[in-house]
Amino acid sequence: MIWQFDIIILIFLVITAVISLRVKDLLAASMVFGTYSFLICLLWAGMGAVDVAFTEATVGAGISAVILIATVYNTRRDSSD
Amino acid sequence: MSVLINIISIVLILAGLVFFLGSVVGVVRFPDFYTRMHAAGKGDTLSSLLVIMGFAVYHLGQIHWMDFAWADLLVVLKLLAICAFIMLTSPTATHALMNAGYEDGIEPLMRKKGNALDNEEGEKGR
Amino acid sequence: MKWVGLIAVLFTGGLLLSAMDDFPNWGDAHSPANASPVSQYFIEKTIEDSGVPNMVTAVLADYRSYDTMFETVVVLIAGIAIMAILRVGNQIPRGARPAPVSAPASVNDDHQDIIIGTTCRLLIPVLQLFAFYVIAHGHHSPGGGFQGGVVLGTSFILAAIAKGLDPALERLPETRYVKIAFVGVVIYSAFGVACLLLGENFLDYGVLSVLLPTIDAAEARSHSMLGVEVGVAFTVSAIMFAIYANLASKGELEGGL
Amino acid sequence: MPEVIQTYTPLWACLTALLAVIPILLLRKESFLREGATFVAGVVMLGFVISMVPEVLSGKVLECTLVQITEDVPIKFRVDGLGMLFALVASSLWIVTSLYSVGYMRGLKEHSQTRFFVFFAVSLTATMGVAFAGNLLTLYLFYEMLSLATWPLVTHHQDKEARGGGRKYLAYLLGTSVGFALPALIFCYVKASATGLEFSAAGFLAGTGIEGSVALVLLLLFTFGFSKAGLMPFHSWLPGAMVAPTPVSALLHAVAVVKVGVFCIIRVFTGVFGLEFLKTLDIAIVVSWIAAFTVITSSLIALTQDNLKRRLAFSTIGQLAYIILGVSLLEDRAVIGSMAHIAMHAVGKITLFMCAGAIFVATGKKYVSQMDGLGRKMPLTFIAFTIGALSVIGLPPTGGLISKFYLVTGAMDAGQPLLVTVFLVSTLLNAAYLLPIAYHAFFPKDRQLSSQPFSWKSTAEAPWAAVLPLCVTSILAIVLFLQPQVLLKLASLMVGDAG
Amino acid sequence: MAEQYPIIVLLVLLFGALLVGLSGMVDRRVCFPLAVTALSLAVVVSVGILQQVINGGVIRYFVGGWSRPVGIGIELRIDTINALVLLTITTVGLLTAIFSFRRVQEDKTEKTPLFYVLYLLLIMGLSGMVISGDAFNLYVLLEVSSLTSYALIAMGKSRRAATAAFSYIIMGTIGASFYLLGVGYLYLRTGTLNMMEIHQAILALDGSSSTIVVAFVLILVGLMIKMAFFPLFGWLPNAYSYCPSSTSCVVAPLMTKVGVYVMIRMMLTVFGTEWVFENLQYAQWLVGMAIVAILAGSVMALAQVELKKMFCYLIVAEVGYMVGGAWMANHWGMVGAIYHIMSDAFMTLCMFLAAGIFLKQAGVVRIDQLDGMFRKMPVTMAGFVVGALAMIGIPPTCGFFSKLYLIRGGMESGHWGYVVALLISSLVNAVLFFRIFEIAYFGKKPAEGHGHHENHSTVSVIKEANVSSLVPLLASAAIIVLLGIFNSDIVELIERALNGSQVIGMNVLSGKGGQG
Amino acid sequence: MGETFKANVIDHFNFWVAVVLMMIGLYAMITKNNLIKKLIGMSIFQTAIILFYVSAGVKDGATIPILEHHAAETEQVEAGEHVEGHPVANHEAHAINPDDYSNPLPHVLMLTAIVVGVATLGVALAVTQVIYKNYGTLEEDEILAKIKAAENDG
Amino acid sequence: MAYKVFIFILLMVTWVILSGQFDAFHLVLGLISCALVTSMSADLLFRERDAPVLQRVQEGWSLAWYFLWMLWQILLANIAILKLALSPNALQQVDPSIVHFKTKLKSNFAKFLLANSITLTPGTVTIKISGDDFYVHAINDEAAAGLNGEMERRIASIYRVESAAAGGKGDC
Repeated sequence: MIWQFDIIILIFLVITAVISLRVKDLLAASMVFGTYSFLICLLWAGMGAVDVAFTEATVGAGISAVILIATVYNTRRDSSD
Repeated sequence: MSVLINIISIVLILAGLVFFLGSVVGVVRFPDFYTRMHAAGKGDTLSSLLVIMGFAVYHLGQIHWMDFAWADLLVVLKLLAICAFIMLTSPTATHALMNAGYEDGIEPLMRKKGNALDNEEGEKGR
Repeated sequence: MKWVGLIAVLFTGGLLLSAMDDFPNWGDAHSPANASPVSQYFIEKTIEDSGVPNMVTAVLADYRSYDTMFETVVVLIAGIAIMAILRVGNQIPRGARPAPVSAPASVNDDHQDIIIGTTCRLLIPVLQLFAFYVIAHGHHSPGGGFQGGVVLGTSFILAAIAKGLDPALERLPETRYVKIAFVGVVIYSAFGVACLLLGENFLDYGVLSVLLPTIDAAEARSHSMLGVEVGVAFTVSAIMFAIYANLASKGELEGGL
Repeated sequence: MPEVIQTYTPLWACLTALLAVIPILLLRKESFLREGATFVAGVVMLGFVISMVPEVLSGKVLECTLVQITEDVPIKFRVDGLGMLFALVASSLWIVTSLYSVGYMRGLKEHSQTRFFVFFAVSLTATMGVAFAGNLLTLYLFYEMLSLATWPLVTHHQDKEARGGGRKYLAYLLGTSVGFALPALIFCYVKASATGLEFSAAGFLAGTGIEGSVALVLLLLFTFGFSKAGLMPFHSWLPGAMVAPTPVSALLHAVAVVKVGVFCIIRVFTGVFGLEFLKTLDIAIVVSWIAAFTVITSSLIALTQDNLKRRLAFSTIGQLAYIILGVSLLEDRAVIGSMAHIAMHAVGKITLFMCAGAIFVATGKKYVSQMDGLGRKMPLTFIAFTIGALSVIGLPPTGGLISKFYLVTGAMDAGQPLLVTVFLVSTLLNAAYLLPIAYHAFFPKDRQLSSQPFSWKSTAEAPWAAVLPLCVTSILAIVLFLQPQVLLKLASLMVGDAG
Repeated sequence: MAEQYPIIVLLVLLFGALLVGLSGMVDRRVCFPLAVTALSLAVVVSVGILQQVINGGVIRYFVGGWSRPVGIGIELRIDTINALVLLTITTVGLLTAIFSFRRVQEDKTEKTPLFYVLYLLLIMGLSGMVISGDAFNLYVLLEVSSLTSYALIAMGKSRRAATAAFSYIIMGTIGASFYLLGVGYLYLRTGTLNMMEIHQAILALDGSSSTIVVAFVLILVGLMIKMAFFPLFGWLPNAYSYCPSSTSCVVAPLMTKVGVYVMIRMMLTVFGTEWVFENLQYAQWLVGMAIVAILAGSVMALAQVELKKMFCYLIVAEVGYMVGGAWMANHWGMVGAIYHIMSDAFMTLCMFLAAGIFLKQAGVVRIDQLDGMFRKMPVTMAGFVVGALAMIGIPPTCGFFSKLYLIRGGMESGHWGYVVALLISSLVNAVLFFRIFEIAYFGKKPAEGHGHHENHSTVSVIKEANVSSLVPLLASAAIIVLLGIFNSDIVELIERALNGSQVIGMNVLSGKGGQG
Repeated sequence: MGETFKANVIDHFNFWVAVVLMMIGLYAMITKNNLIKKLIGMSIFQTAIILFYVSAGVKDGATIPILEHHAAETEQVEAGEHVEGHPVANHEAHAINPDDYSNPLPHVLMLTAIVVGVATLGVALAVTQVIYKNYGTLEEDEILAKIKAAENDG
Repeated sequence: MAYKVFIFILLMVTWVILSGQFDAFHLVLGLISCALVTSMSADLLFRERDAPVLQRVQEGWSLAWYFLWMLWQILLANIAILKLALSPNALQQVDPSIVHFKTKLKSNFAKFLLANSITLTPGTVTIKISGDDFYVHAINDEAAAGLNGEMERRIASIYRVESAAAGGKGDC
């Protein structure tokens, strides 16, 4: 893969990870986490790990985000940190 | 032939990118949630369509017509199926987001006129 | 706490980075991991052994199928665990509930959002077909039992999101998805046990060719891989839906998001 | 090496008591049968023990290996002179004690008698196990078993006092055994596992190359580790354990527990290190001085005690220290004296304790000051008391004289005049704290009491089952004076080996 | 069939779980017999494996028949040590399953099938971990056992069960992830996942690679979290004391022990003792930490008022024993550590079974509620006493002998601090358990003066437990004694594995030092 | 300096970022107060490990680990063999060059790891919901305070 | 039954497009998969009306034309957005309003189609459908005026059953 892309995505990954952990709204955090998963899936696809990317796309960006949101919905959205 | 096809595909992809740019600028510049969703929802749809069509056209050029394999054509069809998919889901997503924003109580920016939805809700006494 | 955490994390990070000098370069084809006889073997001999072009599938479902079996078991455990922790209310697992007297499983309920409802309605069959495609073509393209299973499960989740949990549960009631989940693992391990009974080691699919005289050992491997992937897909799809259904309804399996 | 005979008799002797638990439990509703079972078991056990006496006397050793517990070290029984001597004492006194306890327990209508008899039997098994232990590990095993089995006996009353006493009891016994004896044992195991930790006259540690301070530490670890011997400063459990019912105290202080302690220490001296080896190491003198200190101090404390049982307890501490002192002199005669003193003191002290119990049963009196003139009421008891006291002091016509004689001459042999003095001073002290009781019982300070004429009619002895045993033991004390040959033969067997 | 035993022991449990799940939905009553049958079969098969290993040496089983080149498939590798640990696991599983009969039926009627499914899979995961010869496969099975134990713990009725389970999940995941990362580092440098192959590669690298060192540290830390080694034990007490008693009875004896076992396996088979003890100079540190762990665990156990909590802190101390023994870098320390894995498993089982019975029959949570138990539940107390004596280390129970070997190891390697810590811990155990005995014997408020409780008129409702609870308790007590009596045989088996191992550097361990 | 920088950073950038992500996740797991935040941290931690593994299997200039379809088919035609359903049966025509394909083994391992990750996340979320039901909050400090209060009461 | 066969064939075509493998083995797999999907969720696709197959085909045909027209509309919409976004005085041109109108379309699918078309066309996005009432967010008056009902007419003409309702105008 093109290493410049690689680096850009990696930087974005760090940014999304930090955002999803810093945002106070849990729903937003879950969404940003979904973005993170999608980015990392992109990265893996670029690295040639298509199966892993596919799995991460379905699981990380799909199921994980959905069940996180389901839990947030059933509990509460705001958090102290 | 293949040069022409390549040019077409490049044009399509470039157009898609331009529209992407437009929607991104729109998202940045527009004043409120709803107007931004206009930019995001529409620009997204068309530009993705154009880019994918560009791919499809490019791939069409790659088919060896002498040594034809169905599988190659199927790639084009798959790309078109993705287009259909985007046409189906993209407006739905835009709508869902706007609706959710509305339900969440984000006030639309209004210069004049009343809000039709407010009126309706007022009538129903919700 | 924060400071302790920070120090621990920095320490760990330093530890992890301290070995960086010793790492092979990124993308080095001759690093120990990439040039090891094991991965060379996978790349060179997969076709020979089973005729499956997708090496990941071959390694997943054949060479390291023992791992994958337990991976499936992990998924099963996750579902069972969530039911065990969260499930409340009716008898567990709930039996087929009596059909509602009023409208049957309707997808046209007007109180639901028409746009989203219709989109999902159109998407679900396509999604399911795509899931089956992914399962069936794991040998040739990315995908396989796990990804396909997740997509299949997602289609039910989509139904539950768009239409509410109850209609989705009428399509896939609790008794059924629990059963499917278990049956998936049964299918997987049955392949292994069949090999065992035919006198070879567990999951040594090559020996299954004696069951179908027209195929040779490589094909037997290929087909058995598909078989176990189907088992994986069973479990995964059922459990993904189970996880969502329980988490979305606080274990009551009613209402939902 | 002495001739070795493989036989299971030691095992049976040991198991008899344990097997007796079953009928005791089964017959818990029928108190007569239950106590009968205890009694029968005692007799059977004694029978087994006696059946081995001739062979041991003829210089043979009986062995039986049960299980190989670690690679080198089995659980093993081995009957030699010392073990035989101890087993004889323990088993014969058990019969007497069980008879006595029947009387005592009935007399006081104690609760949970079945439990009492069960643990009584288990304690005896442990004692026999210690007596017959063939190696250090087996010894330690039964030693711990005894600590645990006697705990319910000590705390039999289950009241606050018993609780405190029991706590102290376990804290000292287990604390020292786990804290001191176990490391010492493991050290031995590390150093000499090839020998199987088996007791031998030469000592299995001889030849392992330990010397100097290490050896001293090891010896002290063992000496203090087997703190049932009551050596100061780990003695205070003994008076504390006086809360137990008197038969238990009798057994504890005369037979089972404390004697097991000194027995173990003698084993360490004679079997683990070996007398010759110890002589070359020249460290035993430290133990001697500790023992000497204990002898004097405990006797002085005993003088100040008013509670009879406590006084006896401190007396016991002193007497035990005698034994240790004797063995630590490493002289043949002193060692023989020590071994003999195990038996002599056992008989004497058990008599004294049973007397104390009998007094308590009959009158409920515990304190020395209350016993003025009691001899007139309970003449038999106090006659026995006197004989027991004489034996403990070491005056004729009792067995105590013989052992003390050996001890003192042994001390002279060792060339330790100071220690000879210790023996003599302590004998005086013994007399000082024991004899006045006997004297005042018959010749009360209170004129009024002494003026009354004595008549058999006015006596009020304890139940016969309590009185009979103490008569028997007092007679035994005299018999041992007259016929000490068997004991001395057994004791000298050990020393003879060494020589 | 005999050569297939290694896989059969897992399959029996797996199919047991599946059958329980499928048929339990129809009829709940079949769960218990099915589970017990599966576990008994597993015990039988693991006995068979042990026999096979004793007679025929190390078993190498290649799943899927991928034996050449080694490392493409997954290998199961059983020597005498694994076989013994495997037998321990299945036996504990069987006993606890029998014990769970009443509890599960009464506690969680509706979730009975789910409980047994998770339970059987937990045992399967642990067994699989023990016999696996593949570093990554071990991770998968580690997760199988972790996930099941999270769920089993979270099933507790106590309000705090969930919070305890949550912190367990967080810590457990950190541990497992560290392990995974360590395997990743190993893979990066060696290019294989098979334990023996990794070992060869490490030998070839000749101790020059810092990646391997980091990998080892990661794996070690990960496993330490899993086994609740001293500074990382915070999750354990709550997790093990607020879960249902039938869960604590299986989780407490097995989870930490298997963690220790895996650590030993890593040291022996994967990294090799020579590398671990000579190339790395960690032994002193780890023994030092083990000393702290032992002392801290004992002291904290002293401070507890709740029975199960107390046992939990004792587990922390016991883990210290084993880690210290394993890092003693000599023969007897290692033997003692491995032997202690087994003996501690049964000791802990006995303790927790007794605690479970007390909780069930008498509602006992705190130690001071145990008053008068000797009278009320004599048989239970008898079993408990045996376990307690083993914990203290009184012969002929197995606890004594493991301490014997460990202390011997400590003495030979000159770790006197460890020896002292072990003895102090034994004393603390003695204090703890005799405090319990005292309470159980005297009652809470001992009557003043001479106690004459001849009449039992104040009969409480507390009765002796039923057979399904007593059988496992007494069986575990019997096993404790038997393990002690036959410890020489077991030690011989352990030594055989240590000596016969291909691992270079065994010369450190195989010599029986101290005789010369 | 430049060389070291290249050797340490550019050539290992993936590993660096993987470690950074791991530490972000780990830090969140340890110090975050909110339970769901902890779980997000946990997922990030796990994904970062997966990234690490996948990075280990990358080869420059290699393609995805699926054998080229067309090549296989033409090859088959050339060899004149036809096996139903198995387009590739002849393996002598071309030797497969391992450098052309990414290393499949890390991918396989990471599939398993992803599954384990989502399974753990699911179970943890279920536990979270139970905690919320019991204590009505997801903040760790509040939960601890409530536990303490309950202990003092009882 | 005929309906199910229809769905099955439709799915099979999709499968073939997806699969690209024409050997018997994969086709059999496709048959099994399509049968499964048909049995699982045939009722989700086009279940609303029991229209004859021929009419359906006709509808499909006109729908395809409609899509082409829609593409054109989308292009226009995007150019509009592009202009708006890049024009220097974008904020002046943005003058949002929410427009309400009633539709005559009856079937849910038609409503759905209309709503999505509105979303994709210049300057308007459907916010909510409630019964027959549409609530549309228009970005400025020009866009609002664009909701002149042409789209609705076209859709109504596709579904001829509802053609009677054609010409319904959105009231503002």
